Amino acid sequence: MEIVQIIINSLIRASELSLLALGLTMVFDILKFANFAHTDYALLGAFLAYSFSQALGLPLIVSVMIAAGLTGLFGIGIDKVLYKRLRTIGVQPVSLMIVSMGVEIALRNILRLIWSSETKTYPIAVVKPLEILGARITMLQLEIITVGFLSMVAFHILLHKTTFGKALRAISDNRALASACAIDSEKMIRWMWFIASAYGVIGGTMIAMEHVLYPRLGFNILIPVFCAAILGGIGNPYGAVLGALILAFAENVVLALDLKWLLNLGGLFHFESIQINTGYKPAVSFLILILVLLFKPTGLLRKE
Amino acid sequence: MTIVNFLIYFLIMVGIYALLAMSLNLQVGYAGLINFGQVVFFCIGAYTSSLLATKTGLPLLFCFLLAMIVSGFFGYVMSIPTKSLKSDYWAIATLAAAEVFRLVALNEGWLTGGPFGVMSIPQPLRFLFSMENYPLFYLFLVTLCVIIVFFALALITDSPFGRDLKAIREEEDLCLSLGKNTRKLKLEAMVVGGMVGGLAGALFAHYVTFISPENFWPIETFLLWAMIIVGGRGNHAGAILGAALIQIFNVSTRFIGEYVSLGSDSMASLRMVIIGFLIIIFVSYRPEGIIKEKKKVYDPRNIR
Amino acid sequence: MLKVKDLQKKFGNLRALDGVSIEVEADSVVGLIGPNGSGKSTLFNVVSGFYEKDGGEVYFKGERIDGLTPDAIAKKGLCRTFQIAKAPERLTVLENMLLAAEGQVAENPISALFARRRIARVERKNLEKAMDLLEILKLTELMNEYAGDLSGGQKKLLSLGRVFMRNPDMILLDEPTAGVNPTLTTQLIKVIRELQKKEHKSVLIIEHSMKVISSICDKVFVLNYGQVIAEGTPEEIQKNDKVLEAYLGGV
Amino acid sequence: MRKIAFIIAIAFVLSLVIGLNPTEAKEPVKIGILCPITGTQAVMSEDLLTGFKLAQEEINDAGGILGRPVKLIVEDTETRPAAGMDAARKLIEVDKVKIISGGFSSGVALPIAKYCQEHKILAVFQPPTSPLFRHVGSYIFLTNVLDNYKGKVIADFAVQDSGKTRFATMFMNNAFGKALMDETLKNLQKNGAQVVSKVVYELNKVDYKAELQRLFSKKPEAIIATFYAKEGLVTAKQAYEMGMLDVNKVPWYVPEMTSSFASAIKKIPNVLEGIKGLNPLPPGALFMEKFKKKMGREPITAYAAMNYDALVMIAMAANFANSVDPTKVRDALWKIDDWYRGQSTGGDKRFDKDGMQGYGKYAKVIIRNGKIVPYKK
Repeated sequence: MEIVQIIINSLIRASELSLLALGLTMVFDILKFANFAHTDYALLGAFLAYSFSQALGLPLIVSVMIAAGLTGLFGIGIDKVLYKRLRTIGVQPVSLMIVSMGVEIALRNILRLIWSSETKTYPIAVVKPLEILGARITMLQLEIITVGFLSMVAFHILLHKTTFGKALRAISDNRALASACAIDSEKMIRWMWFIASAYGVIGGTMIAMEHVLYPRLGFNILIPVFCAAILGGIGNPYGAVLGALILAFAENVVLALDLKWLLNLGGLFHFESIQINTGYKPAVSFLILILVLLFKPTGLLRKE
Repeated sequence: MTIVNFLIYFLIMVGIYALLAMSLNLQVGYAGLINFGQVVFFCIGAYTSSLLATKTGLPLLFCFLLAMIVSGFFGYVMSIPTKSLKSDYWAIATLAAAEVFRLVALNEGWLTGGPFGVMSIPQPLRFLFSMENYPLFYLFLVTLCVIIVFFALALITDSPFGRDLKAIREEEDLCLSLGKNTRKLKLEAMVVGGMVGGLAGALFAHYVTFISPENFWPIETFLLWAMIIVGGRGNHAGAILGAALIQIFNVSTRFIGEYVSLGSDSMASLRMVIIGFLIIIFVSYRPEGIIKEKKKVYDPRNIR
Repeated sequence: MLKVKDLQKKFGNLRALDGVSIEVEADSVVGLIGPNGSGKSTLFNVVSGFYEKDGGEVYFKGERIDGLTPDAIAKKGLCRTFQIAKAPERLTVLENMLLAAEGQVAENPISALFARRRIARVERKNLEKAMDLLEILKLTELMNEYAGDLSGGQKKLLSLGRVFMRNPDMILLDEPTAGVNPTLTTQLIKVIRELQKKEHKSVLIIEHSMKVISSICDKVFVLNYGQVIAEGTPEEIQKNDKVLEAYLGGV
Repeated sequence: MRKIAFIIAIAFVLSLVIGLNPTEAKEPVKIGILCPITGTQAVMSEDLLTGFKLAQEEINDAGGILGRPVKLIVEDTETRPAAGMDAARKLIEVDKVKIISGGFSSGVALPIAKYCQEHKILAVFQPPTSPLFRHVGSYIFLTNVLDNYKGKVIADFAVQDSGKTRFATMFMNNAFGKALMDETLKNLQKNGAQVVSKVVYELNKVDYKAELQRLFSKKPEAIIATFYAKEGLVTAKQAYEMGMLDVNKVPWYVPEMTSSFASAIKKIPNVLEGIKGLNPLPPGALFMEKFKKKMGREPITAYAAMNYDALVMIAMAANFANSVDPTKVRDALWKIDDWYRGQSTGGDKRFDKDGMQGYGKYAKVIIRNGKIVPYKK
């Protein structure tokens, strides 16, 4: 039973992380810099959705849609004000990353300034979960997995079946060549920011619905999201999903592992049980990230 | 208990942050190594020195030296992946590594005291001074360290070694083509940076006489980044100026608090919002910082 | 001096180098020509260690050097320039020259702290040499300018200057005259030739200008689609049908 | 232009005259207050400050300390040790405060307490409740009971009430959680119970499912766990959804009911049904009434009253000693505690030789119909 529950928990976590990793990997791929503020964009959207549903009394799904749209525009706006200028004067991508770190610090605290650091929850009732093979899952969690899956399918179609997707891939391969083929790369970059931010909002809102909402949440999930994106291979959306899945399983399995069989050396010793100190759980994603970077910095999947 | 005492305390903290900022500046401003885990040196230095002092009773001078050596060694370890990793990947890895270290300090209670930290850390030459005069002595000690480190780093960066580092920062391939072992050079920069950071950590631990994992959140790294960005990268005076300015800014909000009717929560957020904006504005519009990196000018008449 | 045997390099399905074998004698200037994308720069990158080879061997002064890191190869006395001249932006022209100087001391923090006298002595010697070279390259006026502020042609000159500071046994020059004005080009050719005659260096040079090639090269290799299609003296090459075809076919 | 300058000059002189004139107002007695206004306990900070303000108003109405009004200077510790030290230094060295009070996490408070001890500054804190405070020195007083006492009470309560022997525990990974955990584990063993899994968790995370899985992995018969508001909300929800909050099968015991579920009880009261635990005894009726009058609601936390007590006791001791010198006030604190029992409970406000509350009582509580109510077996 335990193993089924672990699989379910991992699937939920992976659905949430992969939507965030998707946007991150896209920006990283096309603009060649790691956007440290990515998860804070998502959180901005989650807070907006919270306010729309609370203050205006809009249905949650509508609130999320509006919030995703607004945050998409916000992503474009930040690009216009900050990154575009730096791109045109031709600074190194590393500078963009440092700017994004500044954006992260500022945005996280602006969220705290506006919505205060108090914990918030969406108006979703806690209901009795369904039972599957002895494990439990709530309707909301099922919905999260479904939405996560559908968003991935939508993303696939967007990337492969539309001219936008083709243009985007062309830019990612070779910006100069793409421009030569009359692709307006600035326009494409604007769209990319919109989609990356909006997808992030869906992921961020799902996390906040499943759990709680507070301003530091964005920074807390930043490293796991980076981990998923890099693990899967930057620039590969399927990699982002795969990375999120692996990470989610690792996080859930590591604590459940019992290493007694390993240390007892076939009956030589008799340890009751050897388990990893639960205090190290946050280190799981950090360590996976470091190991991936050390041994396979290109990630598991190659860029298409 | 006068404002002079506060001033002394404040200057000691500025000195400690100045050491950390100079250390970061050597890595970022000279060698172009984007280290987002600078706080790890601070952490290792503080823990090494205070644990040696409290558990082995080693003379404090040796504790300080060993703190520097251990931090320097960790600088070496951190430099290993710079060979194969792109700078932004490495930056993310350092952020994760620093968090892993904090978690080790938190969870390995048998060594580090866990969440209780290390207490009753002895102070150097404490018996020579009265309670009132000791901070003044410590200020002298810290100032001495800052001056020594300043001149030592100035000698180092003014030498062919410093020139090599700057060249790596800008054109690594060129350095390789000129027969420079860039990996070794980066390693040396990281070791020196680690040693200075470790010194700062030891000075901090023996000053406050109590350290715990709560001292080493990633936020400290971001503050250090703000210092070198505002002060000016690629020159040591800039790092010191930045440390002083950011510390003044941090403390001054406590004093403004009495005149501005803002809640403390908002005040704390606002402070970090401004730090974030400072990073964004300086990197975008004045990347060289307040004090510009000095150009080395030769007078042709002096050459022959 | 330099011997390349059956060198292979693939990028995905593209065979950038498909069994290239060339040899450069000591004390000679050899040209390397071929249409765009024929593999000239790739050959440079593999020989100088920036790319990993997929097959074949490279010998330098009788020693096998393939598989070594770029800096190790440079230390053995094989030095290269880049097609797009690299110039550390915030180092001055003079610092660029000093950066490249051979036999520097204190390229580590400990000597930097404790060997001040020796540093001063060696730096002084290098400064004099650098000033002499800058004079020849007509960059003396710009000695205290940031290299990032130079024009493309000036950067090319600077990269040549750096290579001479380094004083290697063999030089790989990647289009040294592209973007340099004609008078300077003539000057440059003269400089390369003089230095080569005086110090007996070997030079392998990628060039598009046939004029440059025929004025300094003893021998020329022609690459196309990653293969050597012809070799010989400049006169012979200019008459070779295959070469003509390759260039015309490329157009 | 000249006219404006003239007016400003006049205003300036006037303000000086008024400012210097020692009318009736006497120089106030400054007392420094340290509070985690931002951080893990921020939810309760309004209540905590209200406790101080109520005491201040009351003291000043009654004539203040030696006829001088009490002035509170509040500083935020930000739950960062460096910031906490900045705050304490600023209070002591710039504002020249001789007496400080407040309540905040042990990691932040310990260096401050040591600093106060070294410089003979009187400190009357409420939580931190880490046992380490006992040995800091004679200038450090606590109005709350140390964790080791609470650890014993919860362990005894849980074993006796449930009659089970296989326990699993879950505590936050900081100084507070660790101290409480150590004492709880020790006392569980004393009671003959077995601890099958010990979980510590990092604060400020959103997903505690893996930790919960681990908590239940060895088939425990009862759980002892404590949280802060945010983590309590998340964990309660996730435990419920994974079917782990079925208290009829596996009962839960929570050493700090109110602060563990401060948010959860508002947002998801139904899932907490039947959780048992401890709370500080509710504040005195007098305090409750005053608090309600000022804030229009009941206090979320009993700690508000402990702050109230801290300030009242400081004022009483100063008046008793007829001085605001911290050493004299300190000595008087041991005398007045005989006839002041305080509005808050937890301890009986009698300080032992280390300035700690040697003895404390807790209310056994249970959550019924979404409310924390007294528990009787």
